[in-house]
Amino acid sequence: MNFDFSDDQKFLQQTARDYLAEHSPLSVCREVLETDKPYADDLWKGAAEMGWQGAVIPEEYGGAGFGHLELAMIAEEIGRALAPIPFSSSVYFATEAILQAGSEAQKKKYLPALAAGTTIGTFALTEKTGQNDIENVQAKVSDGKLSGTKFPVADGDVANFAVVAAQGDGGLSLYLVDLEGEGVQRESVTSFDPSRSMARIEFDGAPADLLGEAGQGASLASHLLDRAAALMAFEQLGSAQACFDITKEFTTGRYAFGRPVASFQAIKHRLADMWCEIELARSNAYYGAWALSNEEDELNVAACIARIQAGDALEQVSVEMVQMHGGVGYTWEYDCHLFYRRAKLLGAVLGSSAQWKDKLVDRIEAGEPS
Amino acid sequence: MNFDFSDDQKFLQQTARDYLAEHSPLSVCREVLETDKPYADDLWKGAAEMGWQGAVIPEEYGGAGFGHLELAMIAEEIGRALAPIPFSSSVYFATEAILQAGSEAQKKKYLPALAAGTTIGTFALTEKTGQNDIENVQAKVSDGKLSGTKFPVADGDVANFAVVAAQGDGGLSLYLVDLEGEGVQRESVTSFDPSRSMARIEFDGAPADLLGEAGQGASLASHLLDRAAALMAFEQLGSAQACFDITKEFTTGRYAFGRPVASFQAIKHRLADMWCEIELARSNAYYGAWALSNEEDELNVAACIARIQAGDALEQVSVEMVQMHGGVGYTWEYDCHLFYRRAKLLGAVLGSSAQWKDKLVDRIEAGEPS
Amino acid sequence: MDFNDTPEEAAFRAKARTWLDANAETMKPGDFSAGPLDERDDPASIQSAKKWQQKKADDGWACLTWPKEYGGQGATSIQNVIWNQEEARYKTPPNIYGIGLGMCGPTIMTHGTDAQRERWLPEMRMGQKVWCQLFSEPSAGSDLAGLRSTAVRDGDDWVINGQKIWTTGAQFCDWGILVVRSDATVAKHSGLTYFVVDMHSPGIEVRPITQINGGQGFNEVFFTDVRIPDAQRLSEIGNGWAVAITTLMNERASIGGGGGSSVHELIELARGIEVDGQSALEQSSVREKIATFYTRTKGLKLTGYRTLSAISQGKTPGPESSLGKLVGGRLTQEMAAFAMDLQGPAGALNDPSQLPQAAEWQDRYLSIPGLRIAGGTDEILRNIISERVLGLPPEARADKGIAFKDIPTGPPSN
Amino acid sequence: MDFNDTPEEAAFRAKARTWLDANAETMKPGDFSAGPLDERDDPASIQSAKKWQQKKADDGWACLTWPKEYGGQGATSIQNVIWNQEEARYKTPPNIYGIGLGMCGPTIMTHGTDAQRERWLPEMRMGQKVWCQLFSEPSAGSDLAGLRSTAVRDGDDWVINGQKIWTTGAQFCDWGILVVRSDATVAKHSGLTYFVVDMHSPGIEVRPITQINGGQGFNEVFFTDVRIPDAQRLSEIGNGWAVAITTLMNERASIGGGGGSSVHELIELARGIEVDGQSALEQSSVREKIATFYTRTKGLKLTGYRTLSAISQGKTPGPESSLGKLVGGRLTQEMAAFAMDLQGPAGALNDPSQLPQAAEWQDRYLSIPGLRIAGGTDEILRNIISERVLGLPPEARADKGIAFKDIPTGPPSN
Repeated sequence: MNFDFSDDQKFLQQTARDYLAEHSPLSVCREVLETDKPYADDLWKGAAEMGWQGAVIPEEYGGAGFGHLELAMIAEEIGRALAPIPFSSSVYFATEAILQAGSEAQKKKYLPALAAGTTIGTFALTEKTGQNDIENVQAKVSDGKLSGTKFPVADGDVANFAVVAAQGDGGLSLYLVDLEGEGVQRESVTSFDPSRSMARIEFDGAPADLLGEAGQGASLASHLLDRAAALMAFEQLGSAQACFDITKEFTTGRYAFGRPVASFQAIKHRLADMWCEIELARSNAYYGAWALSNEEDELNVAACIARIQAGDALEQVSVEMVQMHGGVGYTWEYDCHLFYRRAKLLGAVLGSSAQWKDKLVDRIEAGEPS
Repeated sequence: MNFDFSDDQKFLQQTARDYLAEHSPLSVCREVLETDKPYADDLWKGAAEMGWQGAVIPEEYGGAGFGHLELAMIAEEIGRALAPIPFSSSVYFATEAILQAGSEAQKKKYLPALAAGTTIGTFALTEKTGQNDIENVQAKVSDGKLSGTKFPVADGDVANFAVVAAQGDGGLSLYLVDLEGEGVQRESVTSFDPSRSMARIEFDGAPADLLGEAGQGASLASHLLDRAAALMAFEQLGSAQACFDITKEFTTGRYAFGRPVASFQAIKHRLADMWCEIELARSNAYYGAWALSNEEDELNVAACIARIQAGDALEQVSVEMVQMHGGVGYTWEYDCHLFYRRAKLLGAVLGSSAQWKDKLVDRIEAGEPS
Repeated sequence: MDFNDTPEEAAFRAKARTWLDANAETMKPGDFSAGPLDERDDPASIQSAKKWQQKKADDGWACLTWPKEYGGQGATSIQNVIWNQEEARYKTPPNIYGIGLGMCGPTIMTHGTDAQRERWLPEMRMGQKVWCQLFSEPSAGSDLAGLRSTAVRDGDDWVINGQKIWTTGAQFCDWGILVVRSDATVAKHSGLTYFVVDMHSPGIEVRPITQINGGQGFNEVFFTDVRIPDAQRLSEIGNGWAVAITTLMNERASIGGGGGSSVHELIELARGIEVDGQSALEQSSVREKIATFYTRTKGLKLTGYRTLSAISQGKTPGPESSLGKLVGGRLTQEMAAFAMDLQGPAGALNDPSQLPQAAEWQDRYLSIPGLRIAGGTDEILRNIISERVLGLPPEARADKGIAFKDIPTGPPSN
Repeated sequence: MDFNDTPEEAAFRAKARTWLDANAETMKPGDFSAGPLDERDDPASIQSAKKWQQKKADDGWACLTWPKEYGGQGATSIQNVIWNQEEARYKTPPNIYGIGLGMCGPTIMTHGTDAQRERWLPEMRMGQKVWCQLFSEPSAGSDLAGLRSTAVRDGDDWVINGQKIWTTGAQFCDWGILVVRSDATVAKHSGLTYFVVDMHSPGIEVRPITQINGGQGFNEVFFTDVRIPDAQRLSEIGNGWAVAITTLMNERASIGGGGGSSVHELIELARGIEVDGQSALEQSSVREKIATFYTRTKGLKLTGYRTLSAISQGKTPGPESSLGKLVGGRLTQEMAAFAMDLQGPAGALNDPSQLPQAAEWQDRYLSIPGLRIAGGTDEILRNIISERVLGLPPEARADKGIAFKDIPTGPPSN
């Protein structure tokens, strides 16, 4: 039994944490949130130099050739730092999509630039307000031209290309679409967490390059969502841990009625409960990472429980963070709202917790592995 | 604005409380729970002498001719005392059914005996494990003879007659059936709260007397459930208040670490939350009683919110009661489990909170009054 | 049990409505009143608020509950509630007088000298001067009596230094009520003194606080050698806490609740969202939550009716009114979170042009934490309920019976 | 990351399994082990438990983690876990030795004299004598050190009076470890002394406690002038608390979790219940709750794997193991409540002949409160986590630095 990350993986994590502590203090997140900058481009370049975007890209395509356990460690740190970069869209989605389903030519075309951070990718599935609905995608591709609307698309305003789910000749398929080319109109929409950008994209005859087999879009998209969910769970876990650590420090240092706020059971017992939720999230996230690396069969369940617990825990601790900071927690000046916003954003972009719960029961019914 | 009971009604309540404090201390509930006695017959007779069973029965049929606000006050006290008598079955269901839908002959036949407590009635709707399902009742009446199974039937082993929902010539209808007559086989089944008895009843050609119009069984049964729910909410409220009062007293008097257990925020803040839940339950129950007495139009929503909040509050405080008593709360000797059991029983007999919630949304959608 | 007005109440309501019809415009769908945490300090709003108050005062509708000797009507609490209900049905300027009329005025009546009453109450009633409250400090939030701003006697004046926070309306107010520490060598509650301060005094600096929803309803107020004549002292020296308690007891109990309409908005939202080919409103998980929200919202509203009934019977609502804020705050936050979840990935937006119901649930999710904190955190409300309503024993105190200066204010430095 | 045994662990597991195959019968579906709060004092069970322990001891499988000098194997913690996992797969008598081998034995090793070790450890290991723990008292539950039973010196003996409670197995035990107050004039933790008591001594009366689920796993034990020779004292006089801490630190961390199968039972239950013409399992509200239960159950199990991994790496699991009991207790209670709700009106029954799954959810709903209380209430576990895992500051103490006899034990009498 060794249900833990290796020392090498932990070392990589520590390196990432140190790097982000220096290059992505919360002031970096705040700057993107408060200005028109869609993301922190210096940090994005720095991350690429650290090899993070290319963590799981094989060396032959310019990547670091690590496994997903290593990527999970990086994701946790990105979450802890609330790094304001399009990492999840480009790495968990676009890169994974090409690694999973890309042709050799597509890999050669995209992966080196993704690894270098010179290209940003994203995933465009949702079309309207409501849950992700793979079956009812309306966007269409005919004669290699894509038409339709995708909304919202995370980082859709800054991505160079998107993996788009659309109805093609063989049914629902995935396509690679250049977002800077013809037939693409995109607009930024206001994000609930303006440190991460969101867009509406209208396609009208945009050239679309089939990714994977025609007609396999539904299963590919579902599998991609699972993979991204397992990785996103680490971002959520990292953010939750940061919420917790900051809140613990604040309530320990702040005195009221002559003693630390954290000495009151009203606070300390809830901190204990928050810790439990985060530990469960950690356990489930580890399982997701393990499944991602070792056992595809278990990923469909593992991704769900990783996503559900990490998302629910992060939402809970972000709410508690604001509350336990009292008055200052409600000020723009303090950092609590950065977490409060990010929690909701990360909880929404892959579909709500409720949708993942429904999916989980489907999968348990279909036969839970061992 | 006078959303409160009148002084006369409160006086009646105090009288009931005093009577029950003397004649139904928790030892009476415990005795029924621990022995084969299906209910406390002395208490039942005493209640009849107090006029409780006949509270809303017009004087011409031997009742007290009070309104439902008065009955609600009695119900709250019955809940507070965990009185082990078939009051809800006989009064909220059987008596209400005959008052609502009975012919003059039926009223003359049943009401005086119900008021005197010499006859016990009940309501037999459910047929199997699962939610109450009025539409799918399988029991049948043909040529005035009832066949089918009702399970579980609250107080079905001690009742003299039942109001039974069954498919008749004109569709689902309600019938009055003598449980001591031919064609009736009944067996006691073990109750989760053995201070209240439950039965399985098999009907095989039992004579059935139509109650109300043929084919109106579904709407009658639904309406009866609403009326009973509004009254039952007061029983639940009374039980919840008793849980709370006993727990407050215990935690205030018990010392640990040199101070009262109730001075620890881990306890006192939860007592504050429990109090809030009970106050909300009280408000909603009052609304239910008001609708029952004044505004039938609002009863369909009022019954739901009364039932939901009272049931949820009672379950919560009964769980907290056991927990906050610590070790002794888990002993047979202490009274906590009487409440812990009763909470689940009262929460189940009219169908679960979840079912009432579903019903509530139906009704809000159908157009909430003012 | 009767939800209607008594005949007396109905007559009063009719009278109020007649006056309002003649003097104000009724609200139409889409109109809305300024929320309690909104920005509302543009000079035009302030001017129109002052005009409206003057008009009410002229005809005897201002300060209904004030005694007649101070220019009020000696009205009952229920009449005041009825007036507020009726006034809310009309388009009126933001109410910038709540703190003055509801908290400062009664405190001056109780603790002020005749000269002080004459000086401040008439112009307060007429709306000529606006008042604010300066109690909270950065290091004294829930622990209000832990405040550290100081008052030092200098001749006929007192010299004030320190910082106050969470002051509503400080930027447009004329007068403030102020509690500061005049003696740190005695116990915490014993060294406080209570003043009325001219907000235009030299040495006062007001800085707005931006909230996480971007609003600026509150301010920080900095005091640097601000001089207050001793004639503006409202308490005995060192007896300020008792006077502050009078002020806080007059903080208006939040009554009624409203909010019921939000559940209907949630139902509309769910109805419009499609899940697996049907409306989200058909999903039992959605229905169960909506039913729970509805049940609790209605419970709050009905609890408000019970409070009103008590007021109608001449009782004064006490600390049990904390229930509304404690339960309502969490409830609204949960409803907003749920609404955002219903929206799926689009819930991650905050763009009124892109979202159903103009992103109002996102706005609520950002504004509600303030309501769970301002005017008593959830935790303080639970203390109030458990100790003052339920009579449970108090928390063990670490700051009792020692000089204020010796009370720990941070981790030991070793 | 690897869920499998290391080669060493696998070898040990194979060895254990070989021995178990030769000496016990494997569990078949439908078989079950006795739960921790079950009744298990029928003489036949006790006899078969003693035989099984003797057999294990003969072949070196008893007391795996005990040092070799005391007849143990000096096995690692992970080996012990593996043994427990394997043994659980076989039909074995109830384990009546947990307290003796896990708590009493190690305490005697650490604090006993050589004579005491020789006297008690061998027969404990061989299973000839069964041990119980006598710490809790009616007035000292969560506040264990508040115990009031007394020990008074009389010649070479000590005379014990008082009452203990929650003693598992007292009715069939031969020896007990006992902490009592030998001096009430010093501070609470300073006046305790620790003894080993012969449970067959005159003056000891054991009365079973009936639990709310009808079970009788615990006892009250009354001491009336019970004499204990001073040679059976295990601590310095007045130093019993330190020794008690050793005992409690050895209380086995609950590891692994299991429970996962319960969610599958819940799924089966929901599948078989019809709502509006379809299976309840199709309802999104039911699915959402089942998914939440599954997620948390699995989280507990995986957290147990993380603990196992730490043990496998040679680390000792600490207070963070409290998580399993804290989260698991509530979770099971919520699952049972939900299952009963699913059953509708029939949920109000507790009749195995009438209900799906033989009313087992009803049984659980009645038994689970014990798990949320015994061995540390939820509230104590939150204290442990917040103070010992998270390092948060301790609660203000009202019983510090005063003589035990002066600590308030009830409301002031005035």
